[in-house]
Amino acid sequence: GTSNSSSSQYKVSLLVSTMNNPFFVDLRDGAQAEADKVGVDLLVSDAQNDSATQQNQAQNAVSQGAQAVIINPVDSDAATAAVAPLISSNIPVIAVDRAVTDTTVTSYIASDNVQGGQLDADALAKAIGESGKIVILEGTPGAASTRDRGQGFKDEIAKYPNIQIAAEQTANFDRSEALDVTTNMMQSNSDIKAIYAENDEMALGAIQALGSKAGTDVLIFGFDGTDDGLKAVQAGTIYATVAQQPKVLGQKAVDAALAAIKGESVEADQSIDVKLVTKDNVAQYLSSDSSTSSDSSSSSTSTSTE
Amino acid sequence: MSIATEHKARVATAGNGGNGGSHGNGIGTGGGRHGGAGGSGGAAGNHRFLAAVARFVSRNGALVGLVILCIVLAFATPAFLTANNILNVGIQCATVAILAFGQTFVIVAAGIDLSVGAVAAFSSMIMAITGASMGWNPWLTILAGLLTGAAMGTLSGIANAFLRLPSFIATLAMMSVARGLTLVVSNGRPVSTSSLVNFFGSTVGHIPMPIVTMVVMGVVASIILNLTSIGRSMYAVGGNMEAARLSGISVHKTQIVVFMLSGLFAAVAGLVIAGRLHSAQPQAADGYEMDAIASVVIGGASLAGGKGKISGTFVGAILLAVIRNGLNILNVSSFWQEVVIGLVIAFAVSVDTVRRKVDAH
Amino acid sequence: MSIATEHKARVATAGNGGNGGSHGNGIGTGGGRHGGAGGSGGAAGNHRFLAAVARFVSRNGALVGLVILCIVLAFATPAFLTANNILNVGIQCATVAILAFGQTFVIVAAGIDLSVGAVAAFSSMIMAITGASMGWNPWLTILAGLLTGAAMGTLSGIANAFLRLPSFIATLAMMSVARGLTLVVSNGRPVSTSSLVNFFGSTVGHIPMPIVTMVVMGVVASIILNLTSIGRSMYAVGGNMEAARLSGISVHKTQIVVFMLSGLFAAVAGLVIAGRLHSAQPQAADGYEMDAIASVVIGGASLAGGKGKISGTFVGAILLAVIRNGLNILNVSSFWQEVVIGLVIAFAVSVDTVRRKVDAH
Amino acid sequence: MTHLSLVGVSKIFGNSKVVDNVSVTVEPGKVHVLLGENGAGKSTVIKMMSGIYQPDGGHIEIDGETVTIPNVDAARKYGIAVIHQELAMVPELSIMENLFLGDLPRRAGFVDRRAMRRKAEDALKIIGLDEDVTRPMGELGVARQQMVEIAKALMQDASILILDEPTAALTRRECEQLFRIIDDLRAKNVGMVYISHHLDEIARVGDIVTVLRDGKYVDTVPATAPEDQLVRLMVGRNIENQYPREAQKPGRTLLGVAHLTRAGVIDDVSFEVHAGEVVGLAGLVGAGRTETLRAIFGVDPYDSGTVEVDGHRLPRHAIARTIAAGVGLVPEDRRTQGLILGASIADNLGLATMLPTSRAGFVDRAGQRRAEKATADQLHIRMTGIDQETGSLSGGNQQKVVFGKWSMSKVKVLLLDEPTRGVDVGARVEIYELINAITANGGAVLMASSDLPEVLGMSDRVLVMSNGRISGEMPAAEATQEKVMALAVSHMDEEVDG
Ligand SMILES: Nc1ncnc2c1ncn2[C@@H]1O[C@H](COP(=O)(O)OP(=O)(O)OP(=O)(O)O)[C@@H](O)[C@H]1O
Ligand SMILES: Nc1ncnc2c1ncn2[C@@H]1O[C@H](COP(=O)(O)OP(=O)(O)OP(=O)(O)O)[C@@H](O)[C@H]1O
Ligand SMILES: O[C@@H]1[C@H](O)[C@H](O)CO[C@H]1O
Ligand SMILES: [Mg+2]
Ligand SMILES: [Mg+2]
Repeated sequence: GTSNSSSSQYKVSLLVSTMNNPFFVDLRDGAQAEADKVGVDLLVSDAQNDSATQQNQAQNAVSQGAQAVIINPVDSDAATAAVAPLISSNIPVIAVDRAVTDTTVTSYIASDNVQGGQLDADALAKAIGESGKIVILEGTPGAASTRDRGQGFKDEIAKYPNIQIAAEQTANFDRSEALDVTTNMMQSNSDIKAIYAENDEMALGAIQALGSKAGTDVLIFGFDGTDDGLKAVQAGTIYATVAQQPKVLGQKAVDAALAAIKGESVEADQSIDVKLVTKDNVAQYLSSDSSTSSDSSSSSTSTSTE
Repeated sequence: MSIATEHKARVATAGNGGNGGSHGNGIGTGGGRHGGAGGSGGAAGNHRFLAAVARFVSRNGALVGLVILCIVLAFATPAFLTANNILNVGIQCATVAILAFGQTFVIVAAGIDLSVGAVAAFSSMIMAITGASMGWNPWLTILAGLLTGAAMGTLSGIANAFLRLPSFIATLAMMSVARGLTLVVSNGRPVSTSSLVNFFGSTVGHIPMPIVTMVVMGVVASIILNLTSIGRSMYAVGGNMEAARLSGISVHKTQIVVFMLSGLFAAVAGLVIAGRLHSAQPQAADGYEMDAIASVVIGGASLAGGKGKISGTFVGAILLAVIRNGLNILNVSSFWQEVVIGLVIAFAVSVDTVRRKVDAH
Repeated sequence: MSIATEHKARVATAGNGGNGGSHGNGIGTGGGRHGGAGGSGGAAGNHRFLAAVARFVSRNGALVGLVILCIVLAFATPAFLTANNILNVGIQCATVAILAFGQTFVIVAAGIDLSVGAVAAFSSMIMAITGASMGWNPWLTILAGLLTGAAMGTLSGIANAFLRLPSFIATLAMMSVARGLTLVVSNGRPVSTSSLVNFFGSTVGHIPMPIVTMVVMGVVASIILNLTSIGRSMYAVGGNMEAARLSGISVHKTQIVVFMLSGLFAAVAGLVIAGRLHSAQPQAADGYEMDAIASVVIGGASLAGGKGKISGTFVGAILLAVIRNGLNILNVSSFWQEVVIGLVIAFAVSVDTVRRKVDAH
Repeated sequence: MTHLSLVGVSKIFGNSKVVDNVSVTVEPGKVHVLLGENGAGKSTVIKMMSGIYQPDGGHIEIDGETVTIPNVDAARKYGIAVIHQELAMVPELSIMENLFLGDLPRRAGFVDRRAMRRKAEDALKIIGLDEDVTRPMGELGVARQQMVEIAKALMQDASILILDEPTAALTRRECEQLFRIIDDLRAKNVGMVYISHHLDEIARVGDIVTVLRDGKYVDTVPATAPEDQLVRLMVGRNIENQYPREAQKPGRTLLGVAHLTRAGVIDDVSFEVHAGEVVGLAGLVGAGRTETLRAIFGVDPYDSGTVEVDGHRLPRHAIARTIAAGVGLVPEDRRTQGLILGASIADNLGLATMLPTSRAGFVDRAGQRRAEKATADQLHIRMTGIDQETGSLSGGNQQKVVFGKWSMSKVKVLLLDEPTRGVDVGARVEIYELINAITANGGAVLMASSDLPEVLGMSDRVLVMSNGRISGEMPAAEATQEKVMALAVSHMDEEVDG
């Protein structure tokens, strides 16, 4: 509901990297729900994955009269220049999901992508008995999350000498691309035991490509914990995914922004743990996240605050 | 500068079609020449067959490039030339091919349609939402999606014909509007589709429905373009708009029909995408317009209009799918992949121009 | 079907340029008409001034649409018409404007350059890497980046002129190659840039360097297009390639120079982007080619070639930046934003065609 | 049959009244000739008859009833068929599709290609054109394209046929064919409007003549009126000599062509053109005149042979080098090869001199503009100013712009391909004077033309081409139309022998 936002006295700008992905839609929804609850007027901008656009939107936030800016950087390095003018004019900056390089922001609220990659790697290794061929579905080349998830996963999987990465191909975080790319990779690698997809959308595409093999002959690992992803975990087609709790990220970010505006103290580093979700624990995530109502997301807070 | 170049070159060399300046593919002449060249040996029937093959090759853009590419891939990896992989390529090119068939109408009529990807996404979202949240009969949801696509195309056509917006602008605007509406109605989330929709993405027995759909749409497009008067009007409007007008062809009507068909074909592509993913994705077919346009141009059409064939477009779409499939199978690193894709496209299309040049001498 | 429509309308309506079918903006004629229309009142000097204004308006594409948009925004929110926000709009349109200036050469010469975004990214990456990992002198890194851009453009030009690849295909391939190389050399990671590079993205005192750079490039582009023989050759080649050739203009040379300049301008845009972000991003300027082409077309050029002005392109680039800025400031929901952007573009450009229609009567 | 009348019609473009209160009546079985200088408004008048323009004043009557003709389709329904001055063809489509454009034969809703082919072949037979009807229109020469346009109009079985300069691109032989068809139609009671700048045709085909000047009605006279009376009505003065050639004493060889051969097109062509000389190149359609000029100019490559200008051998297939050597070409088709229709008159006039006069890469704007103005004035181009878009000029005036481009660049050797196509008598004399000026200054002119009186009247020497070869040569003084025609068809006898 936007009913109370028009009358609210606080204006906060939320700069989202892209809404082309349910993950960020969740993040926005979490933030919006919290903003409505606490009476903040939330101004949302979508940078469509372009750093320069995001910098433009940071400038425009000032024109809009935002008292605090929440940034979900398209790219951590590039965000440095974007937030510099905000910081120098004493507008609180909260970084969410991804960091702002070399910058002391008011608060950094994120899940750790490198850690998430590690979680997936270990789970995968265990599930396939620490040996066999696997393939990786990479995110958009050059994107920060691709780098971090790839690095976390590969560094960890290197610890298992009998696991070989037979192929790595990009599907640009996209479900339909993953469908084709997986089909093609299976063509040249028939003896694959598992697939690591750097997000759930691609994992879902891989499921489509594998058909009945998904979750049986070939185990699929995802990342994000989106609604569809969690449902697939429950169905057993995705073996495990890394839940990022995007709604919590959004909610925490709004709380931090409001506190900063009011001059209250804000925790500088709030790391929202990423959690491995498997069939065993999926129920608890599903109950809170599969519903789109805003209050249910706040009830999941308990799982993640430190 | 080839958007409009070929057209001009051809017009300009009226009466000397075979000179150095003209690199147009003379409709129906290349084959004759070719046939003559291959005509020394064999019986007359054989000769005629060869001539027909030669004509087909010379009329279909990058076919030679495609064949070379396939041969290279067949040698590079045994995984390429398997029955299964060939079907895969077929399935993988289906969506772009269907979009490109629709795009062929537009390009033949000297326009461009940037909205096809977004219209495909919106149409499939309509199919999903009317089913999932509104509980319509599955057939009705598909009909609604197809009508949506045709309606959006018609709007672009009206903007082009009556508001006189350049088609680039009209369809750029439509792309933005359609994508935005998709996000709005879906709230940015995927929506699952009915099993009827999913049928169009599935493989029934050994028959992949995406390929069936593609072939049907290709045949329909080919019939429209070659055998109906509205199809022929597209060539006339694209080849010389004023001449078409002076001959009593309704340019406006042609323009509107062209975009309506493009929208309708986009909706069919949307049906196949959704069927394959068992869901309508808000970002479905993002950027596919470029692949569709590239298929048409690779297939020998000119963005200046008046030229283009469904068979050429088909070759173009297959070419793109083969490149991607091959690179995947060969596991080329995703960074280098882009480099290689660019080089292969350039190579495959220039094979065609080189062939034509040699042909002309 | 307006990619090539206007050209053909022109060819075809020789001797009846003003009939219903031709919606081309006659070079240098619109103003005359306009001046005549406004000529009833006022002193001669005043009249001449009005006529000059009218001519400027009538020659610059969507200027009227832009003005209407600005007025609406100024009423809608006080935040729009502040000195600060106007500077912001200037900064925000700089990159696209510079790309679009380069694109204007190509479109005037009847081509299209899809590679400008990727070339901008690759050039800026070269500037960053030669500095960060190779320790070159900052000026030298910039020079290297600019030469890289020009060289990539030249390659597209050669493919277009000598391999006879349609420019759409040649630059689509180059887009892919340049983006791939950017990923390869950077290993997919952003690379920080020198303070000299960053200077071009910064605001010195009250003077934003992106705006300064944009203005300088605009003036340079305008001089090339209007005053040099190569610039005039671009209009000739784009207007009628065969007539240009038969008048002794080297079509090949013109084509190559056109793409070289486009590449060079893309590199300058890359410099500004990297300067603003203090780093070269592997995904920088992704998709900007569409904005650049749209700016040129909104500015009154035709994709059929032979028409286009730097001032029109500038209006087009500002229009796009104002739309985005305005929607941001008005806090239109990001899903609806796409819808609104599409509608506003369509509206702004059709204002121009409506104005011309009224004008013609 | 149908009576069509324009009653006091006017047409305004921008600020100028292009047609001013003109009345014309087309009667069944009569050929009504419209006569007037370039830009007089003839084409505009017939466009009002054919649904392309709506009159801004006056009205149209058909069989006594006032009607509006909102578009081409409506005109067609009234039985009006038009052959436009500028070809209305789609180069990519086949001849047969061009013939049926806008009204394809159909069966069960689909295009009936077989019927189309049959009807198309019949139609070409009527006008005596022997072409494969599936050939793309763009591959034909201008003359053949014109023949197809004629066939297209004839096929409509119209009760009113409008012919806007149908013979401009044709040689005598095709003209005769057309005239016979016109006679047939007249016998069938078809009403016709006929426009031409060839005054000698008027008595042959016409019944009555209406003369226009500056968009205004001047007079209506019988077609039998003497030529100089017609000229006087058209241009308002007498023209003493339609072919005012001032012969010079031939000097050194400026253009030397030896054994020029291009397979299937031109065959061992050799000749010389001297300083001060005008050499005419005659022949039938397809004889290879255009191809010879293009090969010399470097537009098309050739297989063997040499071209020398002023003693220096020219490289093969290099237009810029040829121009630098002092050669210019006025091409056959002004609209596709000669002009940038969307650009201004000034830009077009300056096209060939822009590069040579630029300094350090910058165009000499002031100098060019001065020269462009002077050239436009010298040629009496009918325009609002040199910034007018070239495409909006009348056909004849467009031709003057192409000519002006080369007269501005002061060429040594000027190659002309149908230089006066669509140019009125007065303007033609102006062009001839320019040719005289070029030869008087020691230049040389090679002129291919299908207008035999022009070839005979303006050349010093005539070459006749046939089937890609030079089949004969004679001094103009000895040449007659009959002799030239005999040489032009000479290859046909050979073919019979071989
Ligand atoms: N669409 C137009 N816009 C502006 N002026 C035009 C237009 N069409 C024709 N004119 C002008 O109208 C005048 C008459 O043109 P029209 O084509 O009728 O002449 P014409 O008698 O047919 O000449 P020609 O013998 O050269 O063909 C010319 O001055 C021409 O420039
Ligand atoms: N009977 C024919 N059938 C088909 N093509 C022909 C025929 N005769 C000539 N041609 C071709 O037509 C082309 C040239 O015709 P074009 O009309 O330009 O020649 P031309 O001698 O300049 O004639 P003109 O200038 O009188 O039209 C040449 O390529 C020639 O080979
Ligand atoms: O965290 C997000 C999501 O996982 C998304 O799927 C891709 O971009 C990443 O940054
Ligand atoms: Mg005329
Ligand atoms: Mg000729």
